[in-house]
Amino acid sequence: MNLTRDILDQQVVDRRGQRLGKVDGVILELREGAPPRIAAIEIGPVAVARRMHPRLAAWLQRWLHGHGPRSDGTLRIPWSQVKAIGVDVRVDLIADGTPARAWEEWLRDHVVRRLPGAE
Amino acid sequence: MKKYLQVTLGIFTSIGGFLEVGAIATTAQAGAQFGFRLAWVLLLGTICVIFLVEMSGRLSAVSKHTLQDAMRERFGAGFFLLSTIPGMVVDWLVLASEIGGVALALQLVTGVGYQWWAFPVAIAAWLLMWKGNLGLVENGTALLGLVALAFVVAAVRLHPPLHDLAAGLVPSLPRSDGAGYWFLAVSILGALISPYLFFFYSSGAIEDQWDENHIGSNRFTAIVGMSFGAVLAFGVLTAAAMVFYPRGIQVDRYEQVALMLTEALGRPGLYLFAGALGITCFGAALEVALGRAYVLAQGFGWNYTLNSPPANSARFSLVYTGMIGSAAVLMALGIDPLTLTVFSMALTAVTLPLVTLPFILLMNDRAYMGEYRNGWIGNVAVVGISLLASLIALVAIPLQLLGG
Amino acid sequence: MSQAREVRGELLLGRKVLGPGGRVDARIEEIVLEPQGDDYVVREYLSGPEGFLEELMDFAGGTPLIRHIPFLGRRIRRRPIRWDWLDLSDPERPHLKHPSTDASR
Amino acid sequence: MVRRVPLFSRLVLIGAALVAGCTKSPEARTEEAAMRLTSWEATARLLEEQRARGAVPEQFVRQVLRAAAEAREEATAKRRAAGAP
Repeated sequence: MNLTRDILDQQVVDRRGQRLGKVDGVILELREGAPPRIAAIEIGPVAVARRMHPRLAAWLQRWLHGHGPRSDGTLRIPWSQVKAIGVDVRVDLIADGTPARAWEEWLRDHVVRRLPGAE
Repeated sequence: MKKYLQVTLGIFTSIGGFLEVGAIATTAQAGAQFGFRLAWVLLLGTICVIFLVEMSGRLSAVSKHTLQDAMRERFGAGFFLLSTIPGMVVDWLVLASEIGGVALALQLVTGVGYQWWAFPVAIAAWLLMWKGNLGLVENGTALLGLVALAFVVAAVRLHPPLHDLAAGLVPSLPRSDGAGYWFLAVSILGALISPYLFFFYSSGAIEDQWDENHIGSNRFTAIVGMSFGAVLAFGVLTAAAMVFYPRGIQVDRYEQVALMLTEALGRPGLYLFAGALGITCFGAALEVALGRAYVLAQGFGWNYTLNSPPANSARFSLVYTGMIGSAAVLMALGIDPLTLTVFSMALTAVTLPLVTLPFILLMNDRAYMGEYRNGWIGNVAVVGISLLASLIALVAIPLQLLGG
Repeated sequence: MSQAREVRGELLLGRKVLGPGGRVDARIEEIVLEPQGDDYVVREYLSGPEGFLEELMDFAGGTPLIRHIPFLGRRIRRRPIRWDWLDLSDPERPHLKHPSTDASR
Repeated sequence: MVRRVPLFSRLVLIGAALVAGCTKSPEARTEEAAMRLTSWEATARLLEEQRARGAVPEQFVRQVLRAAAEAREEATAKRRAAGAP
């Protein structure tokens, strides 16, 4: 299995098939005398921005914390909760209420539902 | 057999994405200024679109990834953002042009200025996406879009000299006004090969849950759907070449374009022109707005679907809402729709390589396509199209300054 | 597991690997993983096509027609670097622990 | 890697040269404005023909005439701005 080809940027779906986001980051854990292991995958706009430029990531993080749901939308999923890697990355959790859905839920409650016929 | 009925996705994609404000404007200008001599560009563009549409459908059916999904996953977040941000700006201008097209159609019929129609049109399109579903959007537009056949009827009634039309299918160098000739050629290609068309079509294939069994019907849909659009576009070119070219009329305003249908069809011609312009542009507006919403939702992995209420995919719904709302503002300000159309078609041409080049790699990717990878015909086509697109991108802006 | 150090895998990609004497030796383009118990661990790092354009060049370099053109026809060589040959103590500046990497396989 | 920067700046230079070489001369602009005027005159003639045949509703005729007047005004202004004698 390859990190870029098979994990990074792949679609993450939860136990019920809800789309959580893309794998925006992969956390490797360095160990003494043993090969680095995947500790977690990370979802969130800040992780994407960090790949462009660290300063963009810092700015985005501050902005996201200052607006809307006051969350930067970063969700770290421990590798133990990753159930399958295929077309999608399946994880053993429920998307609702996680930071990855914070903006989705905030926009839904504060904007979309206030418009007529959103349900 | 039922799968072949999915040709409505193709017809809709074609009505909205192939024949829309850009294609009507640029082919009418081409016919008015150069007679049948630019017909070959239309043919070339159609072939390119058929190949690329077939590939985007095949990619989705086999890999279960949409084009934009695959672009993000295969080439990373950097490339995705690099291609998405310029694409979004261009599409926003295209969307404003499409709203302008519908608004102008309403102006032609009512006499009330197009600026006043921008918001009603935007709200109608928004409501259809907000309350409707993909099937309604597809089938409704495909059915109503048949009114665009009026272009073909008009073209036939004007008795075009077929040998001139056939001669125009062979590429030729312009006798005069080279810059204007090539600028129109580039704009026509920009209008026909619209990136949002592929994004939309490949998302439609996922929403309609295509799989390997749809490869045959996908090919059929691509060829039939796009050829249908091409026949309509040839109708526009022919009518313009018959009515405007001999009289030395250049097309600067949409009001002029209507005259080619009233010439051929009399009084109903005006209403048929308004209907065809209005419906194709309305379809295109839906396609552009949805196409971009799909790109962002899939690129960032959000929930997206048109087949359940907007509350289930808030970010997706807000992207198309924001796009269509802000684009309507541009039109309400009273920017000339035809000028904006021609400008945004040339800009589309500049961004083409960002969409065509990835096809080369994606359609040869073993992991995505398995045994359904491109054969040598497909590869020659996609490499050729990409070279053409790169050339177009390089010359579009200089040509715009020189000939636009 | 007291002092577990974390490195962002996505940020290693495209990073230069410094060889002996601080010379750039390669760029990390892919990380190959293998299962180990419940975990996935790094087996090796690959150098290879780095971005979209490089990948496109690589594809072009492999086609029959272009293969014979001297400059264009060069395919990008992927080279594996075994996990324990790469020192990641400063993730910003990964460097090779061994003087020669060509013997890494 | 090293080659890329000069190549890029070369492209920028070529682009700038193209743009500089492509802007229209005043004569070309005058000529273009004249062509637009003739085009709109022809449009008005075609419209008259169709109106006589009853092929176009009055309301639409007014729209086209208004567009023609606007375009004519614009073209005349352009011709003047381009410094036509």
